[in-house]
Amino acid sequence: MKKLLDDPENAVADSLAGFAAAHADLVEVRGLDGAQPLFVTRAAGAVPGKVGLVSGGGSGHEPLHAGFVGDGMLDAAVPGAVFTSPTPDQIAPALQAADTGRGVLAIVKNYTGDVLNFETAVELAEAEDVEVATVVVNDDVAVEDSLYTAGRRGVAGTVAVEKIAGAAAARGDDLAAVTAVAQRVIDNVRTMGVALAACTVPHVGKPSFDLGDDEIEVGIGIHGEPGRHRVPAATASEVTRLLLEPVADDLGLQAGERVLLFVNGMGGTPLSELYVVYGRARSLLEQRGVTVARSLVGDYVTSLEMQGASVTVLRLDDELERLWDAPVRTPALHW
Amino acid sequence: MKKLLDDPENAVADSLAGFAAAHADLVEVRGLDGAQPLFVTRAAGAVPGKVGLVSGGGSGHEPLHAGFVGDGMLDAAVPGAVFTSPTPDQIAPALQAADTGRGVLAIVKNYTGDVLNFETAVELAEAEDVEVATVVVNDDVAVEDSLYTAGRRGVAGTVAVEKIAGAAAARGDDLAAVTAVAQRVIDNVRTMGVALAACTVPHVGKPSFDLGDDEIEVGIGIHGEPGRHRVPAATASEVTRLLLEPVADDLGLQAGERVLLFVNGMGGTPLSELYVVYGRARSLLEQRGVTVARSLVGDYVTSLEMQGASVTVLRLDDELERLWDAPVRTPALHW
Amino acid sequence: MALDAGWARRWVAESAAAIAAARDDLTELDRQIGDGDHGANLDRGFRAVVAKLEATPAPDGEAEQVGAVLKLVATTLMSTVGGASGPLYGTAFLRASKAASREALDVSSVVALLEAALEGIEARGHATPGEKTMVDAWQPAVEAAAATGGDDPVAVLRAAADAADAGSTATIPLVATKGRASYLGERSAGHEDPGARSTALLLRAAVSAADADDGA
Amino acid sequence: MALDAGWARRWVAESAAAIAAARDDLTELDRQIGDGDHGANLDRGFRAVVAKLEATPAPDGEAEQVGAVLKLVATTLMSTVGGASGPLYGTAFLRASKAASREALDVSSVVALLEAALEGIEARGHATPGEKTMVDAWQPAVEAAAATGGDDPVAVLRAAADAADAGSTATIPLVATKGRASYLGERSAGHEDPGARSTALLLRAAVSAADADDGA
Ligand SMILES: Nc1ncnc2c1ncn2[C@@H]1O[C@H](COP(=O)(O)OP(=O)(O)O)[C@@H](O)[C@H]1O
Ligand SMILES: Nc1ncnc2c1ncn2[C@@H]1O[C@H](COP(=O)(O)OP(=O)(O)O)[C@@H](O)[C@H]1O
Ligand SMILES: [Mg+2]
Ligand SMILES: [Mg+2]
Ligand SMILES: [Mg+2]
Ligand SMILES: [Mg+2]
Repeated sequence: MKKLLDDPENAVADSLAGFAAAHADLVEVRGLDGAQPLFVTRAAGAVPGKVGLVSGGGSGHEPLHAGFVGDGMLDAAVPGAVFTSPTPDQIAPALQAADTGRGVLAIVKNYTGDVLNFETAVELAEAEDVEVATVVVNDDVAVEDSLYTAGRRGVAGTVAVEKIAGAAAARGDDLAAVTAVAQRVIDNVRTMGVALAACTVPHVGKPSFDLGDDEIEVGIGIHGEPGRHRVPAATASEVTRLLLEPVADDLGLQAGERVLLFVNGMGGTPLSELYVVYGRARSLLEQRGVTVARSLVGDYVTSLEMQGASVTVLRLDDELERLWDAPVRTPALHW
Repeated sequence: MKKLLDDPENAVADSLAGFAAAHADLVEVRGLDGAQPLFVTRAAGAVPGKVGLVSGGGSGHEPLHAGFVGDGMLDAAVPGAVFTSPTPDQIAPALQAADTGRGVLAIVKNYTGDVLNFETAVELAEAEDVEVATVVVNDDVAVEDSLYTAGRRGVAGTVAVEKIAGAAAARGDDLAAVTAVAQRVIDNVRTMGVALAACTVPHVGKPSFDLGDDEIEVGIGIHGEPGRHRVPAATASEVTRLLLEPVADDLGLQAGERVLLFVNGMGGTPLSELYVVYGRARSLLEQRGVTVARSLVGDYVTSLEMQGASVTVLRLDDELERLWDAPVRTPALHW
Repeated sequence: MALDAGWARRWVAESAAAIAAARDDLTELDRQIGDGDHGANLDRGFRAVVAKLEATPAPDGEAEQVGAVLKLVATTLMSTVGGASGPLYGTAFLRASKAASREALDVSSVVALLEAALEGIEARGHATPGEKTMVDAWQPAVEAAAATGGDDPVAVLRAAADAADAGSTATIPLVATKGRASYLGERSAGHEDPGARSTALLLRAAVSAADADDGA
Repeated sequence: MALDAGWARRWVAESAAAIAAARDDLTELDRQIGDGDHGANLDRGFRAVVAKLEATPAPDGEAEQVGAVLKLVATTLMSTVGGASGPLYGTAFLRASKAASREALDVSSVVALLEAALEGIEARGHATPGEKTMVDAWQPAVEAAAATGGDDPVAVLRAAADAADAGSTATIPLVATKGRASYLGERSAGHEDPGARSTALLLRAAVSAADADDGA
């Protein structure tokens, strides 16, 4: 394992210290000294009169979530250890910091760990009179959703939830309305991912799974988990079809609909390849009579240096489109 | 070699097709059909009365250069094959397309191939009455600059040249003034890079150099060239020192000066690690009494999926700082 | 030997040592069907618990309750482990601490402690036996403990540890329907659940802590 | 046999075949001390030249000039190869085409063609012999050609090809001071220059093209 790190056990704090210094105009990282719980807020603090937005989860998915703290998006982000959800004693103060009296929406990715730790934190924050609503993002169609399992995972679609809910909060929506729009995004967003090579967690030191020279892993999550099935390496066109079709089918996309198409890199794949996948996915959507009205291409929800990509489709309506277009000013998303 | 590509020989065109579709609001890609020479312009065309800005070079460095076409930066970008400079018959029409009568600045990275092909193209464009000035970026301190060699390479510092010259052109400077400010950036910017693992050119199919499990290559360029020397793998702090010290020394940085610190990922390194390097480099600068006034962290000048990073320092003055801060609206840089 | 607060403190020390020793094995199990962090998560947690206990000496003069030690374990795990296992073990120890608010445990209070832990995990994780989780180690442990009888609380612990061990091994053929391993569907079969294995280690440490006292 | 336009067209075909066959070897040489694209660059270029020539048949009625073929080679290489070698070979063939504006080459015009090519490369690349570039193949080729004498232009070509071959091999110990390999400094020694090698292949193809005619 070769990484640009000092002590692997301190990787998260070291990285956040650099992040804080590089983006001091936008964000503030609290608790870097280890004396207080670690979380990230806006440099200017919570916005009075605005519903607060907090997300969080394991580290290793940068720029998610800390990179999305700022105007038009999150008020606070809570980073756990690499691929490990943060603890309630980090989350609860972040919820409190984001509250200016109009309540806070917690955006949680659907993992047992994240759900349980946020649950506990919400109880703690409510005990301090913070009103908290929670939405659980579960966009990964690689995982079967059933009452008898942990349900689908939350992956790249999280960016759309955070962006759009952030815009709703910024325009002054109340907690119920922000929650409703976040849930509407969740109901209309689906993702599927593929890995060409696994990633290595710093304090583990070896790849999260082993993949042959001519195999790829389809239906991976963002924690270096192995996927649903392993297939022979294939062309971008073939791989994109394996990702896009289940996403579009699960959404039940109809001709005439408008969507956001988001091709996300897992960290170790060149941007040029993401554009190839984007082009292929767009063609497949157009063949279905679906219009790609908005696009995002890049590394936004990563899995350390994993080589691979995911394809996310969000069904748009006029309001979601407007909220997506609304200004945003964060370290990782800016328009 | 596993890549998200169809035919490796078509990788550049396939990727640009996706890029064009994803950013149709900002850019237009000409010649994708192969019938005309391939280059990228602004969607709205050249800006009347503004000095044109054109850059180009081998592909494989995305988002450089095409990702920097747009308001406040380039008017056109000319992509060659992967790691191979474009040809004069691509460059010349791009120079013409960028001209609205006030002349064009060509920003060339210092490689024999780029220099020679641009030279020829400039002759061709001048024959069509386009006034062209050329600057050659050569920020890589890994390479000794001497009258008797090809001189230093142009690497990540190119982003600063394109951004700042772009802002000067946008505010209405004439060709001589835009050229002068571009040259001032070149004179004050230095870079050094490291690779932890090599990259694989699609149509070659094997890594550009071979590196042991516990070696890193210091002083690499951005074309998968081997570096100046190979050292045992080391911590981020140690590696950052190997990169930052020669950069700062070569610039002759003095206590009290202000700089832009730019940590650039080579494509396969997680953002979280770039922030660790950024934090370390910043400390080293601060120890010298140098103030980091502006920052950029991310993958901007890549080498396919190479694992590694480079550290760039630009000495700032009030004008360069203002030009850096000026609005920019391109696929890859936006503020 | 008495299962008193001293035992509880030794239990923590033995647990921390066992987890540290098994860190890589647990990680490897989690790498197979999860995200490869279970060893690191628990190791971080139990090192924190040891530090916390060292900084919190037994109260002067009055006897320390077993539950007081377990409560410290619970809150420290909850705030340092993260992941799924953090809140689950945290809740387990929290409920256990309530069942153990006494100076020493007899047979029935050992059974009650284990039952409370299991109930806590099931409540928090909405898990039932057979889903390839730590419940599949805790549940047979509780059953074996309840069936032991006699008046030796250490024998009860030993029966529980043996049963947890067997229960963990028995997770191998199961298909996971809870936790991260459930994402793998059928591919989760053929691997032991890391949380079940760590449960077996913790209960074994409880026995060693009692035996260590015995030998002393 | 005459070194006429037919020969020049066969030279192109033989060159394209030789480059295609050596593509991986050239790439490997460039991978060692450059950026690993020299084989692909030239292969792309010569495939384009072949296509271009096929699309441009010899003029009806009047005899085609050698220079006309070489000019097509020059402009096509210039617009398809890219990199350093594109403009360099492009300029070489452009200058050579001017020196060969006749229907068939005699000894002195073969020497003039080679000299013009070398001068073009030196002018464009600001390179001199000993810098570990293609100049180190062209320069001995020109010298050998000039020294051949006699009245057989093919013998002149053969002497040039032999010298280019030896010149290319002689680049191995050199430290590069021009082109991409110069970035490696001392580490460039011990490897053959890819552009020198491709030069040797192209001159060898010129001989084969003449021999092929001979045999026919
Ligand atoms: N819903 C659940 N109920 C009970 N135990 C669970 C549940 N989900 C996960 N677990 C246990 O947690 C273990 C994984 O813990 P850990 O790796 O630390 O957390 P994470 O899965 O968040 O990475 C699993 O092996 C399993 O025993
Ligand atoms: N300044 C120069 N003068 C003469 N030949 C040069 C010069 N620079 C490079 N070359 C030749 O070009 C060859 C490399 O060509 P190629 O790999 O196609 O281009 P690039 O170096 O741009 O990738 C070198 O092996 C060398 O022979
Ligand atoms: Mg985890
Ligand atoms: Mg090249
Ligand atoms: Mg885990
Ligand atoms: Mg080359």
